[in-house]
Amino acid sequence: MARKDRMSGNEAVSFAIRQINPDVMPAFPITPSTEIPQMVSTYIANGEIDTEFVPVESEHSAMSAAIGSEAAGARTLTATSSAGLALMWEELLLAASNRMPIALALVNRTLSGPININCDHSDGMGARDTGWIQIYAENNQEAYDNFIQAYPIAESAGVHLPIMICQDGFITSHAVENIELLEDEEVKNFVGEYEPEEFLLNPGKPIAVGPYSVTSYAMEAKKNQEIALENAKDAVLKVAKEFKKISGRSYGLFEEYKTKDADYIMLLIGSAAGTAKQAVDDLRAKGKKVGVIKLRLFRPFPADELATALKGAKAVAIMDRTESYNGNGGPLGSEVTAGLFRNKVMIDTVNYIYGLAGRDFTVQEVYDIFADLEDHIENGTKLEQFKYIGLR
Amino acid sequence: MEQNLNSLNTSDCVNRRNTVSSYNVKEMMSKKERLAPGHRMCAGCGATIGVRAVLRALHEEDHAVIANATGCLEVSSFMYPYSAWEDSYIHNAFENAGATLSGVETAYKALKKRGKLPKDENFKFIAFGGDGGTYDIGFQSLSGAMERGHDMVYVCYDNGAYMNTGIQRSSATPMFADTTTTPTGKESVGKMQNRKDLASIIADHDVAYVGQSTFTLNFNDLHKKAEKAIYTEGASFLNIMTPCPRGWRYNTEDIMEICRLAVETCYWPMFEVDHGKWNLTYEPKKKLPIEDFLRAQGRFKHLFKPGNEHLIEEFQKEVDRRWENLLYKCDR
Amino acid sequence: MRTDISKIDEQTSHQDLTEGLMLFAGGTSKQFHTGEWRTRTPILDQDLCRQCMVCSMVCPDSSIPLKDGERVEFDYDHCKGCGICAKACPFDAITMKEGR
Amino acid sequence: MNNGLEIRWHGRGGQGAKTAALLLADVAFKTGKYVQGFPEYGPERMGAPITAYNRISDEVIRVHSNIYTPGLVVVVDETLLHSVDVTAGLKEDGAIIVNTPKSADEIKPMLNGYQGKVYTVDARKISVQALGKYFPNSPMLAAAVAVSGIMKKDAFISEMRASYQHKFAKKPEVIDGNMQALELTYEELKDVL
Repeated sequence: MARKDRMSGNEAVSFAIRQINPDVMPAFPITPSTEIPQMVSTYIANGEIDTEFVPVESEHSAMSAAIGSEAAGARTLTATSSAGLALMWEELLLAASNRMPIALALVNRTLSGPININCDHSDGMGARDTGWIQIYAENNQEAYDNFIQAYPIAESAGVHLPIMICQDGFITSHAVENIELLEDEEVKNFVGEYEPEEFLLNPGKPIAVGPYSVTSYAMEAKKNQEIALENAKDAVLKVAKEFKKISGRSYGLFEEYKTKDADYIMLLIGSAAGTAKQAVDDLRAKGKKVGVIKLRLFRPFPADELATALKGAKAVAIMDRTESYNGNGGPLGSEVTAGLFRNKVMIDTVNYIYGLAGRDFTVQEVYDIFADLEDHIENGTKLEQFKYIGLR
Repeated sequence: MEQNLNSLNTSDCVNRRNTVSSYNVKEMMSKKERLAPGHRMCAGCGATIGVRAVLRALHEEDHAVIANATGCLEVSSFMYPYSAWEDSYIHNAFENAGATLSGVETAYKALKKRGKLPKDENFKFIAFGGDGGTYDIGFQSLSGAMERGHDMVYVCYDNGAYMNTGIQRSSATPMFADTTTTPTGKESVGKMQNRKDLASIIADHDVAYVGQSTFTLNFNDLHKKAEKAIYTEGASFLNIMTPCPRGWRYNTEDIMEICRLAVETCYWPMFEVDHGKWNLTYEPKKKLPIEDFLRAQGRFKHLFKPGNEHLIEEFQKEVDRRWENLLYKCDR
Repeated sequence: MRTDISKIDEQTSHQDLTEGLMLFAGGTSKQFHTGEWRTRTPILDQDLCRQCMVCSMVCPDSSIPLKDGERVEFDYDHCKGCGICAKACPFDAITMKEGR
Repeated sequence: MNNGLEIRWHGRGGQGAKTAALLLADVAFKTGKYVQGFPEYGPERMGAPITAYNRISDEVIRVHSNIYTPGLVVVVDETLLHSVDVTAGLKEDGAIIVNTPKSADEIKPMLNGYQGKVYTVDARKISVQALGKYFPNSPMLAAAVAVSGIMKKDAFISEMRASYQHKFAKKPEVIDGNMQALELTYEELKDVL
């Protein structure tokens, strides 16, 4: 039975880790994810779990040790943020190409410079092409629920890929909010035992991991990895279905909020989705046909599904909480518009950059964006297709 | 001291025969080969001679997981789908063999503790890295793994330059060596700096065991150190000089002579640090001049041009200084 | 799911490669014959050989196998002809011959 | 946010304003409310001005932005009145609580013309009397609960006793002092509420 509680996003993820009791956790502290290894260490110190914690000397070593541990046959996780994820970059690629279902709790924080500890998605988005499954959370509840679903997704047959469970630094990681927790036993049964078929520590059955590959094999290996990532989409849905049975909470590739008859839709990721939903309620009360789509699964990217969901709208605001430095918009903007074009859904889009390095994103700004879209469609006001909001 | 058992004198057959039989070479060589033939290392490579010697120290009933830093050894020994390793093997990247293997070792602890592995099957953990992956780019990861005290052995096969990428200098490259990033020329006499003494640095991590060795004709010194390193609980480090005929520019068949000269000139001292206690494991009866070691290799050819005598003197001074320092540490 | 590398070559389609290019087997390099590289060949004089095993120890290519405690013929499928064994042999029992 | 209360805390790093905000979220949660408690994060160290927030509501809280139009402001350190615009956006039908030995009438002129209710609590006096040391957050927490009326005094006191018993399991001597600080705060505010 569900248990009502209140905790921060970091506490929630740590609590999920406690319930899963993974085999090994190598980690290096970095704000704002530091609390996770601290809390896990405390659980271990108190004898509540018997995970082996490896206090590595850098994030690069954290992911390196995680790959070693996972290849050895142990269920492994780590946690990081920002520069920590950037330092792991090489190893992120290897975790994926070696097909290691490692879980990573990413607490999103902007990348330097300037150095800043607050939230945006530049870390996670910077790692978007490393071959990891990426799932983003709106609040502590989703961070918790997503983490519980992480291993069942990553370890699925046909997937075997690492998974990043992301939440917004400080905004959810350090905010205490209400949450419903599952019982330990429910989580344990849901996640199950990890029983890899082949692993380094299988006596008499040696394996070799991480070859040098000549061109003749490398391209084929990359294609196989791509197929595995595509398979993750089904795994995400399948696991969500099972998860609903124990939690009553539904998850998909993305959440559609009042979009059915919406003329204007805001598409975004993470904690700002809650703010946008509040604004949508306020605007609906005034008769505005507006809605929100909150993307949950960013990798693999559900381009076709999003195009279908957006088809009926007159205009869409695509919200990126990171700058891509490509002169052409943010990553979400690029991918959504590519998906719309390929599906021949020719609706107006505006790609907004918001909330960089912790810049607050408010209900008022959501009102303003919807007003801009409406003005553009109704009155033909010209609107830049790529712009910043909340900028002085 | 074991120098009597461990003679390096290649001209004395009788002595050699005695030496060889003293640690039951036949038994040693009859063990199952753990590094299969068919790898793509250069003909005459020192690295695989070293790997074979280390793996022979594994007890036959024990399993092993080998980790490998990117380098010659890695790209040549596991080229898909050909692996030369009879044991489980993991290559991750260039700079992180220490961290990778510490993850494997921790997994072993975790899985054993949880009863997920058979009780009576034992695994040992050995990392191999070249001097690039060990002294330089992998130094942090190595230092971390050593400091945390994982029950593993990190073996550096030290051939004194980045051979895999084409003989660039490393911090293990000896002074004055001609490499592709310290080329000799009108304004250059090769590498300007002395080599880093990594074995001492790791010893100062206060690890369980550190051994420095190379190839002697009977491999007794290396064998004993490898066995101690593998079977001493905690973190251990072996630094093995493994000459590279291509980078050092000598004929492949001369490797054993090169090693002998390295040891007899005290360029490559043989020592161990066993739980903090420094032991000299071999002392030349008569220390040979460093030029004997240098002359044998093309990378030092420029030192023998007229007018460069002072460079050899300088090299000798450095060798002497380090040797005296080592004798002091070993309480000699 | 052990890997049979005889079923993998540079024509194999992607579906038939191993996951993550892992190899579920050990010592498969034996199936790659580096003896092809050899331009000089070691020859053993059985009469001079005292079975000291030095040659086997110094071989970088694991190409001097033992059987019943005695060294047997060179593994010419893999020997690259470096000549280390010939030079190291205390009894001059190995000579290098030009060619393969 | 409908039918909810938004609170902004002003304090200095190390004074416990963040802890007070989290404790308030805790207390409100116990009454069955939906809550949020979060600090505004920066690299600030001890002594620097910091801000923390609470949202308390009967409905699910989804907004994840800072609070710009609070119904209640709590100032944990009077000296902040000189440097921080503590009443910025504060609703005129709301209230502000300031930790100071001064009276509300003395504080009012320092609040940029704020016309809403002003309460003062001498948390230093209360804390020293109850705990022998200056920890302003228990008195300020009690004041926030009392002024906001988010829960009845009796329920609050019993919740806090349980909470302190849990938190100070290893330092039971602190529990009574903290409990006394809560009582004294209610006492001090009795006549103005």
